[in-house]
Amino acid sequence: MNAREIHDQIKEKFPEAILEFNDTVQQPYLKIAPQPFYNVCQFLRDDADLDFDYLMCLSGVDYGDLLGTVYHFYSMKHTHKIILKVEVPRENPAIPSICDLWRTADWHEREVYDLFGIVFLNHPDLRRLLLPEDWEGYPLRKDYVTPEFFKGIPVLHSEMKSETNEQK
Amino acid sequence: MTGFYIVLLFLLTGIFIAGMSLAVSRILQTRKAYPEKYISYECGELPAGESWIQFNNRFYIIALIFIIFDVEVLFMFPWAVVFDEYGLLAFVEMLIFIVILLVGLAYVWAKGDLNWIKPRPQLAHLPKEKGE
Amino acid sequence: MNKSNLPPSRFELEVPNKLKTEEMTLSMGPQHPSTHGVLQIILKTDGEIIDSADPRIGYLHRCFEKHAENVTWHQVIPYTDRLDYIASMNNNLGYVIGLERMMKLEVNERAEHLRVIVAELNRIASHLIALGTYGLDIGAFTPFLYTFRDRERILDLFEEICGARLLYNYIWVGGVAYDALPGWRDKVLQFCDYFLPKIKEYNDLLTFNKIFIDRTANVGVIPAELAINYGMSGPGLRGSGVPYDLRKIDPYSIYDRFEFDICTGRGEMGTVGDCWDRYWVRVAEMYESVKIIRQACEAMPDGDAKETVPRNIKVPAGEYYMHTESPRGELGYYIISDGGKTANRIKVRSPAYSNLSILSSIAPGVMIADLVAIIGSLDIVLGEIDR
Amino acid sequence: MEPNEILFLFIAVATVVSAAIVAFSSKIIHSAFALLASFMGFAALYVYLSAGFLAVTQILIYVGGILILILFGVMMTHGIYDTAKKTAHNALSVSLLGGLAIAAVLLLIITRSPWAPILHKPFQPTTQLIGAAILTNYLLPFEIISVLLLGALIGAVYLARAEDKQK
Amino acid sequence: MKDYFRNIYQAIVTILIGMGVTFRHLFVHAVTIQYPHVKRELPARSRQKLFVNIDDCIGCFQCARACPVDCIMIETVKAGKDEDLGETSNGQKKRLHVVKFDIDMAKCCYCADCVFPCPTECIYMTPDYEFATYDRNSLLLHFAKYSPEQVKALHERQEKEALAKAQAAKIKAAAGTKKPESET
Amino acid sequence: MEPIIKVFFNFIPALADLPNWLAVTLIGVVLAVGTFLYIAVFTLFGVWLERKISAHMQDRLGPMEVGGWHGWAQTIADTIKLLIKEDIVPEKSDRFLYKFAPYVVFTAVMAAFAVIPWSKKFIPANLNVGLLYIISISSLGVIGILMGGWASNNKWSLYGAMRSAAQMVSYEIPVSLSLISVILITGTLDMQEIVYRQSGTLFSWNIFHYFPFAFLAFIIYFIASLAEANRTPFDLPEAESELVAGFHTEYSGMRWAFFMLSEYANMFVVSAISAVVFFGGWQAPFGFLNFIPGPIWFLGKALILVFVQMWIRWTLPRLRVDQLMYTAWKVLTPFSFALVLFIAFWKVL
Amino acid sequence: MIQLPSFLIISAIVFTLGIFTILYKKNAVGILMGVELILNSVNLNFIAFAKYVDVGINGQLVAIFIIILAASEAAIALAIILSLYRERATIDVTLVDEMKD
Amino acid sequence: MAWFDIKGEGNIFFAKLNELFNWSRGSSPWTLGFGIACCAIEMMATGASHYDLDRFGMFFRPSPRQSDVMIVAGTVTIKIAPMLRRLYEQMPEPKYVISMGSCSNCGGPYWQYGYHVLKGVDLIVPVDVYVPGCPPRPEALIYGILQLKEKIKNQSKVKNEK
Ligand code: SF4
Ligand code: SF4
Ligand code: SF4
Repeated sequence: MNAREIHDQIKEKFPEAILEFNDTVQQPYLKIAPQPFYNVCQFLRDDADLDFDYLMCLSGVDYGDLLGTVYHFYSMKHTHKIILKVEVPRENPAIPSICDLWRTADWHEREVYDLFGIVFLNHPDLRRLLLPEDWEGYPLRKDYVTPEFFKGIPVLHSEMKSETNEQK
Repeated sequence: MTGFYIVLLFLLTGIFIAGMSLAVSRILQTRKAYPEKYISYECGELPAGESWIQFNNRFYIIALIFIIFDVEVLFMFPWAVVFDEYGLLAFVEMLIFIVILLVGLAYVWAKGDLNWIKPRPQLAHLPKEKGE
Repeated sequence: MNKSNLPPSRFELEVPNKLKTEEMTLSMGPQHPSTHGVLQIILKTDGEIIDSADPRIGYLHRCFEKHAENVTWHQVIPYTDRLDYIASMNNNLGYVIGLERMMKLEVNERAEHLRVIVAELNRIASHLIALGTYGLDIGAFTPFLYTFRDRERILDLFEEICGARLLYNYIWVGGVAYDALPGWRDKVLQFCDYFLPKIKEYNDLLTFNKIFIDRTANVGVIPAELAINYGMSGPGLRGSGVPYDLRKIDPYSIYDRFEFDICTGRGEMGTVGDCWDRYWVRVAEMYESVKIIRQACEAMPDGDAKETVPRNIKVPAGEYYMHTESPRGELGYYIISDGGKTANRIKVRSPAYSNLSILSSIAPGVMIADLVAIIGSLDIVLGEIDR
Repeated sequence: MEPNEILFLFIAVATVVSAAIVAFSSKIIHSAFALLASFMGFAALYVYLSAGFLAVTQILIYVGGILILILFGVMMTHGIYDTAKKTAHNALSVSLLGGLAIAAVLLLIITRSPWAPILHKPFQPTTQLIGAAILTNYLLPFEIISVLLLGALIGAVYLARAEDKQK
Repeated sequence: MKDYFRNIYQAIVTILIGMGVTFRHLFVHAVTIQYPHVKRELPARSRQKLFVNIDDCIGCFQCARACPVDCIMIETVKAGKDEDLGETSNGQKKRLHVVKFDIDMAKCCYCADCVFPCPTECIYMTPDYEFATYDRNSLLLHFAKYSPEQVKALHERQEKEALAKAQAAKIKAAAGTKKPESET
Repeated sequence: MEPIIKVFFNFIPALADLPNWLAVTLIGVVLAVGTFLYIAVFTLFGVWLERKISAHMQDRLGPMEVGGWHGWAQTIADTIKLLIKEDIVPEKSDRFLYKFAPYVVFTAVMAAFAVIPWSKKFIPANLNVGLLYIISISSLGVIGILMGGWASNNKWSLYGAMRSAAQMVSYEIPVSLSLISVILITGTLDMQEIVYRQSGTLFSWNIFHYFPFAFLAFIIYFIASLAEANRTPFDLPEAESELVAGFHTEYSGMRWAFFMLSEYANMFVVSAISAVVFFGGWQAPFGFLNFIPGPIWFLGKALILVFVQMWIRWTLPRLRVDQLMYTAWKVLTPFSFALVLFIAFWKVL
Repeated sequence: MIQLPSFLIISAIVFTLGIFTILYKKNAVGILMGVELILNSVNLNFIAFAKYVDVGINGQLVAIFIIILAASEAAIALAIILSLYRERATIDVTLVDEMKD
Repeated sequence: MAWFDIKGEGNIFFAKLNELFNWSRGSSPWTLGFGIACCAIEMMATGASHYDLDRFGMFFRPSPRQSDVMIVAGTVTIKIAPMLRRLYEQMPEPKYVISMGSCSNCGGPYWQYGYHVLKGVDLIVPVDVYVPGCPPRPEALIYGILQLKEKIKNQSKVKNEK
């Protein structure tokens, strides 16, 4: 099944959900509204024709004024792929978690939460994953400023030796 | 008797030598004390909780079984020493003795006490079933 | 979506046969001989048996994705090296092919062949480390040194072709950094001849050793369903019997020209998807890699392999998800370009990341020694997990 | 005093003192390790009594078996952490009184009794004698012991494992 | 029961096979390279310490720009109009004083990205790896051949020239410019 | 009167003039110190040898630099270093037991050396229950390990200690039983006596004389003794990849060195027992080789067995706890029982 | 010469200490230790009599049987303690009375 | 401070003793097996057959209590820094640190944008030898170790004082 057919299938089931469909690019994608997203995903997984059982990748993206997540699905049986995108505003970003559908999403969502600050609703265990639990800020957002110290450990510190040498 | 005395001397000398070398080491070693050094090692992490907690009783059952067999083995030593003099009698007696205890071994074997019980892992956070 | 549908959190695992002993909370790692780097696993144990395992990662979070947004397209390549540092060639390859596809670039034949050869050599090198350290985890020290000994030969080949031993920065957009020197191909073939008997030696020493089989067979069984749902890939997934190998399924570079098999676990020593199967898939893949290398060496044309594009490339705006088969599985680069000199975002879907996440699900109920075996069989590289 | 006697005194004192530590130590784990010293002391005393085989048996069974069992028992049953701290004790005075009373009685008996005929048997290997004895005179007890051990084994294991059945 | 004995048999056999392998290796020649005594010759492409043939450097900043970790620090001063700095070995004219050419080998990731773009091929990696130190600052390699005084002098001159230029521009501007863009 | 004392009296007649107890004490102490020196030298040599052997099995060279020829001084340097290394007593440990554990472990093996017959005359303490004595004294080591592991108050140590104790007690049964099957043949517990019973040629050694049985007994004993000495594949108590360093995780400096010393001494002890019980002790394989003194034969036999232990260590992976127990209780114990009964039956016939 | 009474005295002292331990300790394992002390002291008596009184090897044999009984007793007792503990999470004997149910 | 430290000044015996001790320290530098990142692979390769650290009497101890040298091999991140520090502190005296590779020298390739990378391990533990390279090839590491030996040899006191 190609992307358009998949799109049609979803469209049929969830007429409201699709915000945008683009198959002119190299890898066609669907943009889904956040609210019906979980159900769309469930449909994607459980429908026998779609049968997307493999979540290849889940990435958070900072689009500038929006934050978003991108999902790459794959079906082992039908060997077709689809890309879903969800976009949410910068303030209080929240997207339904799909980690009970695909466990892959568990850690990936935690990572996105960690680095972008997008909250995944109903995620069972949404903690920071990569950074220390008490880290402040979301580093992969474009407007992130690296703190100077973290619990007394210098983060920015980098003894610019060329400068010190210059002074000599 | 003298033999045992020498054994005792070995024990005492062993303690003495160990003590001496530790004392010498104590004099020679560099010491620098700061509190972090005396934290228990736990792979770099701060130790969470005590390790003096009660332990799974698997090991304990093994020890229980062991002590019974240890006793049995103890009997077999003098028996083996005098075996030649008593021949068949000794053999039959020990056969009965061993067989009775082997029943014990068979029992614990059959009952699975020698196994390390491995509860089947419950995959508690499996994905949702289809159509759920 | 109601709450009851949710799986229990990983801290509420219900383990049957509750022995009334206190649980011991134990931190395995980050400095622990068998966590393959700086993985930390918080274990709750009951005697020797594990009640729950919670992997804590991030101790090697080196902010790759931040760097990728800040340095030029080409300068990202050295950083991709450092993701999965024991299979750098494969990392380069995935990223570079991604860029090439976005730019619709053609690469000349010789470079393609060279890429395949080095990538497969690197796969062997990586599997050798996996094998060796796995032996180490199980308690056998010698196989580790044997595999490192043979890996050193591959490194020599690499050093000759690109001057580095571990982080190569070799595969460049549009080609490769250096062309192979005259005699290099013969050396590769020589290595293949040398290497095959060595695999037998590992098998004698480790693979078919009864103790090793006892330690690994039927341990850490991952059913195929679960593996797919957890997004496992590579030998981890193939060990569970799923023939998912991107070199065949979604061929990139010139892999479609070569003949090789997808190795899957068949449960020869125990259950399909146990540690031994995952281990065995790696051994079998080394044979396949040798096959590929031989074919590629035969087919490699003469000519120039150097890159054909300027180094300060611009990538047309757009996005692409490029996935390749690294030794650990599906290595995906999700590249977003806005047409500038630097990437807008590069997300790495690292195979070991997904592979490791299954740990907390299969660990409960196994023994500490088994946990070590399971971690070893997943063959994780923290550089890639933490990025 | 003869050196032999000095040594004897030394051993006797060590035994008694370690037994006292067993009794008075507030940490159960220290009691357990004091028990080790006490057992060893007894083994040494057995040697004085020409019972080489018994001395070794003492170490094998008491130290190698019972003591390990006791240590395991301590480690299994209690949060050892609690035991490392003070364990609860019954009233010292009452216990002491009881102990002293018994001591008095015993000492009275020992000192008053006429231990007249003293034999001087030389030190001799006893293993053969013991082996012979269990195959002849003590045949029945010997076989009974095996049944007893069987019972103990099954009983102990059953008790220790009972939990698995409950759940 | 059959399994039980087969397992024991297999265990014994495989253990013996394994022991055979290790025993054979007892007599295999060791592969160890006894490093401080035997130094293996590294392949020509080996990427270790960087070296800059400063005489050939034209100060074009290509290498610094290519470096992903920004560990090359170059400072140049324009040569005076009448100054002749000579030529590089491949015949390029040098127009800049390279007053500072520092490479921080402590930061360098040995990727050799800087080597390729150099127009005069004066920066390259050598197979020299023996430069572990007690002091990190000695990992900062200085290649420029100018003494501080010279640098100072050059800077002063440059400043002066810049000043002169600015003044000239001012005069020009005062004179009523027609093409202000060309100035910037 | 112990034979060794007579030897001393012969050598130094002045000793005989001393009061007997003093002479015996002096001799005993000298012997003990000598034994300690031997243990130390053996450990130094053994560690070095192990490193060399393992290295060569792994296509490398092992210690090469320290001291010149093949790094012979390597272990000496290690020892000196350990001597001047700080030893740390973790704050949460049970200080007394923590400090005392190495003594117990060390003296246990030290005491085991007392009954090893080096030659016809040279056996420090000729106990008539020698074999049983060695078996029983080794259980003291278990206590020491349990003590050290527990007192460290470290989780890995506790695991190591627990495993160690369970392992050593389990394997004590097969060890004893396989030795009993030999006692059945020789009819004595006296170490020296056992050696005497095997005099003659190679073929009167127990292992060859009673070929299939004694050989089986030897195999069982050897496997079990590997476990008793905590060697691979039974090195679970200190399994690096699982338990960091096992029961001695927290020990450092000299205290740790004593654990190591005991471990190597233990290796020697178990090998020495095999040499005595199965390989004719200090006897030469053939009469005409008698000119080579007994201790050399004895040492040679023991060292070959030590070598086999090392060889196994560098070949095999490690067992898991339950497999360890399986091997002990379900393989070795039934087999050794069967063996004992079989030998007894065969002797009755 | 070391005579019989010296052993008897040692034995008596240890016996007393054993009794005292039983009375004093609340911890069931501690009580077990007291029992072991008592058994040991009794053993010492038997062996002493075996040497100094003409009872042949019998004294030692009785001692062996006692040791064996002690081993079985320890095994059983500790198993009981363990199951007791499992039921009530305590091995304080003073609290054990409450568990008649 | 022990008695001979004071008495030992200028005494030939103590000088010799000092030499002996330093020799022993330098000859058996046991390493804490603590690999962090890519450099750890090269560290392992150094320990493996081709380069064989065992030749210098060096082998990897899993527990810090028994090790003398800590080779910081890899990128030290903020998250692991406290643990690294703790491990260092848990090592008994005398102890040495080798910083292996660019990352532990000063953050290496991550010094600029690495918001989670410690810029040089010398910020948290005192480093004795810096081995440059990314990763340093095994010979370079061995060279670094030889440098460390040299340094240990020239320690002044009987007691370790850097
Ligand atoms: S080798 Fe790479 S990191 Fe080093 S200076 Fe050159 S470009 Fe920069
Ligand atoms: S690229 Fe070459 S010429 Fe240009 S500044 Fe760098 S070293 Fe000098
Ligand atoms: S210095 Fe280089 S090789 Fe070493 S850890 Fe850092 S990036 Fe990896």
